[in-house]
Amino acid sequence: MEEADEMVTPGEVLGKATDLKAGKGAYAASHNNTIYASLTGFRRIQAPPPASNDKRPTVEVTGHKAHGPVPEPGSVVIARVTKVMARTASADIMCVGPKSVREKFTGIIRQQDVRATEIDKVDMHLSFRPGDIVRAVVLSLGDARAYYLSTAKNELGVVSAESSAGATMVPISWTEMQCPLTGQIELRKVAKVVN
Amino acid sequence: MAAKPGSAPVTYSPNLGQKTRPPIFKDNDLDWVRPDGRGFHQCRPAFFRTGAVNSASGSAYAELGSTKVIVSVFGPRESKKAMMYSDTGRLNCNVSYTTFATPVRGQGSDHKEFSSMLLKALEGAIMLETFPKTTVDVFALVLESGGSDLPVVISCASLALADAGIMMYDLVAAVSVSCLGKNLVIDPVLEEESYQDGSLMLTCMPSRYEVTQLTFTGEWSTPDINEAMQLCLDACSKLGKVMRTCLKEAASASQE
Amino acid sequence: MEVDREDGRSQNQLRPLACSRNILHRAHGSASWSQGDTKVLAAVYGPKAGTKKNENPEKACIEVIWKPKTGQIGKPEKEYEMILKRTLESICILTVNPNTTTSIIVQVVNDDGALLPSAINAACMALVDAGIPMKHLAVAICCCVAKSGYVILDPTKLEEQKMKAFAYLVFPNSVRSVLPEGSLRVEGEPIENGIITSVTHGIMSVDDYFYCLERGRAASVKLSDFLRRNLQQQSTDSSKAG
Amino acid sequence: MVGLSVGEKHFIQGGIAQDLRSDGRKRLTYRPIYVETGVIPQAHGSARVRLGATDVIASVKAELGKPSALQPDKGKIAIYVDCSPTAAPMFEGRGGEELSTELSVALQRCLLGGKSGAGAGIDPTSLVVVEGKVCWDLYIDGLVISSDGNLLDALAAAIKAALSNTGIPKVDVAVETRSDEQPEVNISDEEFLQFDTSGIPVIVTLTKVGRHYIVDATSEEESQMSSAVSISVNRKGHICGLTKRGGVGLDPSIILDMISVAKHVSEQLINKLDSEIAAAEASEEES
Amino acid sequence: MCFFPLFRSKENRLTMGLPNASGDLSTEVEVDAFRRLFPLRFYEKHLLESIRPDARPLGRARETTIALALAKIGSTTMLAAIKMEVMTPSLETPDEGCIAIDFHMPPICSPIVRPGRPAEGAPVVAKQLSDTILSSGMINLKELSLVSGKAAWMAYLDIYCLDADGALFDTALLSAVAAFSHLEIPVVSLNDDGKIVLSEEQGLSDREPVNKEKRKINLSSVPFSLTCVLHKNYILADPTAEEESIMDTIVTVVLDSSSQLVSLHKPGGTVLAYTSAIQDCIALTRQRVKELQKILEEGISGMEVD
Repeated sequence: MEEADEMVTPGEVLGKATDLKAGKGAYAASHNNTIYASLTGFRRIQAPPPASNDKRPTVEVTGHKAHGPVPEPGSVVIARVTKVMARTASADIMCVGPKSVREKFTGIIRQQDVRATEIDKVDMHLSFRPGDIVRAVVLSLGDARAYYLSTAKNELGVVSAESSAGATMVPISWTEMQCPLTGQIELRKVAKVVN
Repeated sequence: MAAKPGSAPVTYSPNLGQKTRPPIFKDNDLDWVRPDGRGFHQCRPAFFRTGAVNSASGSAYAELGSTKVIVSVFGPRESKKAMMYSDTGRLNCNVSYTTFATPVRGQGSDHKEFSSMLLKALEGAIMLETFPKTTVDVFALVLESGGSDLPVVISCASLALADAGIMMYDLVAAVSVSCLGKNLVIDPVLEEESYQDGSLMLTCMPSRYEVTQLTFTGEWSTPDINEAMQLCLDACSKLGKVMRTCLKEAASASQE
Repeated sequence: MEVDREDGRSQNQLRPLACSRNILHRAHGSASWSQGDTKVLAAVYGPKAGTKKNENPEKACIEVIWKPKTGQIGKPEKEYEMILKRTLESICILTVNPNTTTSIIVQVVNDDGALLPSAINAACMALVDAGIPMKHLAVAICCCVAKSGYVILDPTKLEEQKMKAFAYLVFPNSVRSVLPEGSLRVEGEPIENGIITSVTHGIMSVDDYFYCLERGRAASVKLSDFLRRNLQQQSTDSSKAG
Repeated sequence: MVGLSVGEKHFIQGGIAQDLRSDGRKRLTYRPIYVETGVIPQAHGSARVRLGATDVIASVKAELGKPSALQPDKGKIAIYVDCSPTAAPMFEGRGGEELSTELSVALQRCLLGGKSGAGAGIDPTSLVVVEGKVCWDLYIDGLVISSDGNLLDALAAAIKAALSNTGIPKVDVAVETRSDEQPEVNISDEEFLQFDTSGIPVIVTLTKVGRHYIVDATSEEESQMSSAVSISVNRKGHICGLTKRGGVGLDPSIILDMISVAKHVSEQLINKLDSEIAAAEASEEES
Repeated sequence: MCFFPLFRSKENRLTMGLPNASGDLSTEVEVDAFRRLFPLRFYEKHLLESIRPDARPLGRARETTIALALAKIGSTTMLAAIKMEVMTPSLETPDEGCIAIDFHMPPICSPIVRPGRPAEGAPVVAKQLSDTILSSGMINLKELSLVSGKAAWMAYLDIYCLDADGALFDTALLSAVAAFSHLEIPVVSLNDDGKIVLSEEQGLSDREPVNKEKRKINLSSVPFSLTCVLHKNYILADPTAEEESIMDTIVTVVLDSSSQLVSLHKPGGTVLAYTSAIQDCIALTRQRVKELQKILEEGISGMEVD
């Protein structure tokens, strides 16, 4: 059940916390238990899931212009490798989920996060090269500089790489990619395509 | 070619007449009219528009009388390398003037404290915890300084933040009052500010009816304070309405 | 039509050229270049590891520092730095040393006209001396257009000021190819006709500009020959390898 | 920042709620205040003020200058605060700079009055020697030696003390030369003029912790604040300036209440401070 | 297990994402990602269809508007202002005024500019602007003279970039030209102590104004410019910031109203410009000059109406 959408802006009262739950784009103020909007958009009422014992419907603000995506722990990102060092590879996060970011965020793949098995035997230089496009998952917000990324899953790793000859290489195993021009084989932590 | 590199001749502006304070303030204030003919408790008509700058995540343009400002919001984006890790988001503000904003060329530089005052007025209204570790930058440029610059910048900035889709507890509206002799005049113009005896700036979240920032200068009696604050609060709630309609128009326009 | 120039040169005649390389010992590569009384030193440091921010780490980064004869640098020098940077970037092979920075310091010793072209020639020779991988050399020349429309090459400072307009032009050096004649042509023009950099100042007709191009290209062949000879003769007697 | 355990936090908040603070004070009582004047001989006036472990110095220097074209009948007064990195770890680097500017701006706002000079602690017109030509420029410097909260109140007190300690040399002007020339002045080294400091306000900072507010908060207590309001009040009980700190919004009625509380508190503070200053001056005479 | 390079499939789907094709959102998102990751491939796909991502043909400039001294090309926006101050002319040129031109990129205009240090590009654009404006002879500095040897106008032209999306020089030059064509010089007169004062303000009606007839600057041979990027054999007129960043060969041609060449600026770049390319750029600029002249005239007349 949905009621007529009205446009609201941040700070506008959406209802009382006693008879509504605050969904996304809304918040409940404890001091006067009132629910306010925190974004510009349409006020929508969602009926509570029949299972839940809390019978309050949820009010949320939808259809607003959201700010650019920001990486969060657990989100799958697509990043371009910029530097490869002995123990880490740094990469610029270009997409969070299917959305491209407005400005890049810096991420780091540490040696122990490259693959699930034999993590002590990982050679960074045989896993990534600068310019590679990798699919990775955000482990944590990381440190002051970078987000910590992991490629330790089959479907994670290099999804696109150029050979030294400058051609887009074809993956031939989960550790190898081949240059269509020269036939030369280069080593990578290759991602299995999910489909 | 005619260019004279290096040589910077001393120049002066021919129209800089001695600004002297009109005598009328001494006693019979009441027959005095404001430079722009407004009533003492009447604000200048406010014009707002969001989405002024495409390169920014959000932006707004504000025009009150001859006071014209643009505010751009960038982010949430990667914090500068220098900064240490933090679980909550950061707000970073900067206010600057164009060289032609002020009557005397390049005078706008003497507003260094504005950046920190903008920050203080806004930070209480933004849900910093919604963008951990990243920074939201709020940059303001005063195109023309026509008085009440800081309040206009603050209101405009909160619109720009809303336009950027940054989560906020409420908008922030700001108004200032000048004390001239026995009179309280709201939303003063540059000329009035130049000879004011005192000033009061109030920034608040109109819907939550909370003050985020309040500053006085000059000498104030309690009744004056009560009156001035009430004036500002009323003006802010009016201003808030104008800001909300601006946001709604923009949003419904983007729906098409 | 004949024009007499202060120094008695013909209008297409360049001033005496001089270039010596490997003149500084602490730099990885260096060269001094002079055309008449205009003299420029160039020193190359690098490739050093890492690139500055806002630079693509997948490529080698080139930075140019311009040191004027006197005083500190202003807007004109900043423009020179930008033009040099972009010109040198376009002749170097940047994919060979990714994520490195090569700095070129250009020191003006004396400016008697055609300063930027001299600086470009000097920098180019210094890069060769440092053994930085390059697609080809760049040769830079200055053409001046007089009120009456004739064009003179490689002007002195005095001539530059008297002329109504001038153009700084940079071309690839003419190549002696092992491949059969014409195989290196792009849309009917030999590679060395392509403009790497063009900077003009003052008003001229479009035809004047193309006339400058023609003259400039002719002169660039002479310059290329000079460079080639200079390189051959020094690479034989220079102790420095690469 | 002060690192506090949850227990400590509760202890502080609880104490404040019960009007019995960790150091035994009530919500609206100041720590004992010690004033020492003439601590910097080179300055025209100086004073040191201690509030518990908070320790600040203010100094006044006067130089002859030229009034600004826009305000020919006024001298110029500059207030600058420096937070010495030795005072607290967070003063190192930019943190210190930001706090310094924040304090400087707050003090200027509270002590220098409006653009016209109305409500100023020191009447800027009293600094003029020859209108439009010669005036005294006052440079007031505050230095934070050690910080245990409530810096603003302490600095304001120190500045008030320093100014009442200040003697400005008498200046006599040679007969007017030409309208466009700077007149000759000669600065006497015997006769000094004193300021009338009775009009200089004190600053009372009310720090809101939980639902209550307290005066003269220690840095531990400040670490628990939701917001703070600094109000400068003069003898007449007029408000000469106000600054809010801390992001959280406040209900207007609370602010008005804070103002009236500040007025009430300021009376004792002014009296206490004046007597302390008098005592300090006296002891300086003897030594 | 099977392997496929992730973006093969997407490249094929990309064509559906093209502006001319039916915009199906589900693919749009992926196109957006593809564009971010492989900008060059993305563009070359469009160039093959000789259309640009914003649906422009290669040779077409973006929508251009002028209001007073505010110039907009696409979303690139420039505001120019002239402040007239009085100076004592130099001894070499006793009856010439002076023009000081500066170009600013405040932090509001682009995510890459941060407060504090100025944007690296700005001083270079400033230099190009003052070279172009001063060498174009658009303004006769003698017109800025007030009292020979005693007083002349110093015109401070400050151009602010409010929104940066490519073709900065073109937009800045346009706003500068607009600013000069709107410039109104106040009537001033010389007072007793040799200072220039506004006639009306000082009530010096008795005093003879020194610049009665010089209320406006008349502009001769106005310069207009067009920036193009070269990529392979393609020429893209009026590039956006994205286009400038991924195709690094930039050519800026400035022609004046009598189609004389004021400047031809090509600072390096991977593509060599052959005679034909230069000719094409100049031809495109010729067309552009006509457009801009029209827009400018409309802008001015539009102002004079109200």
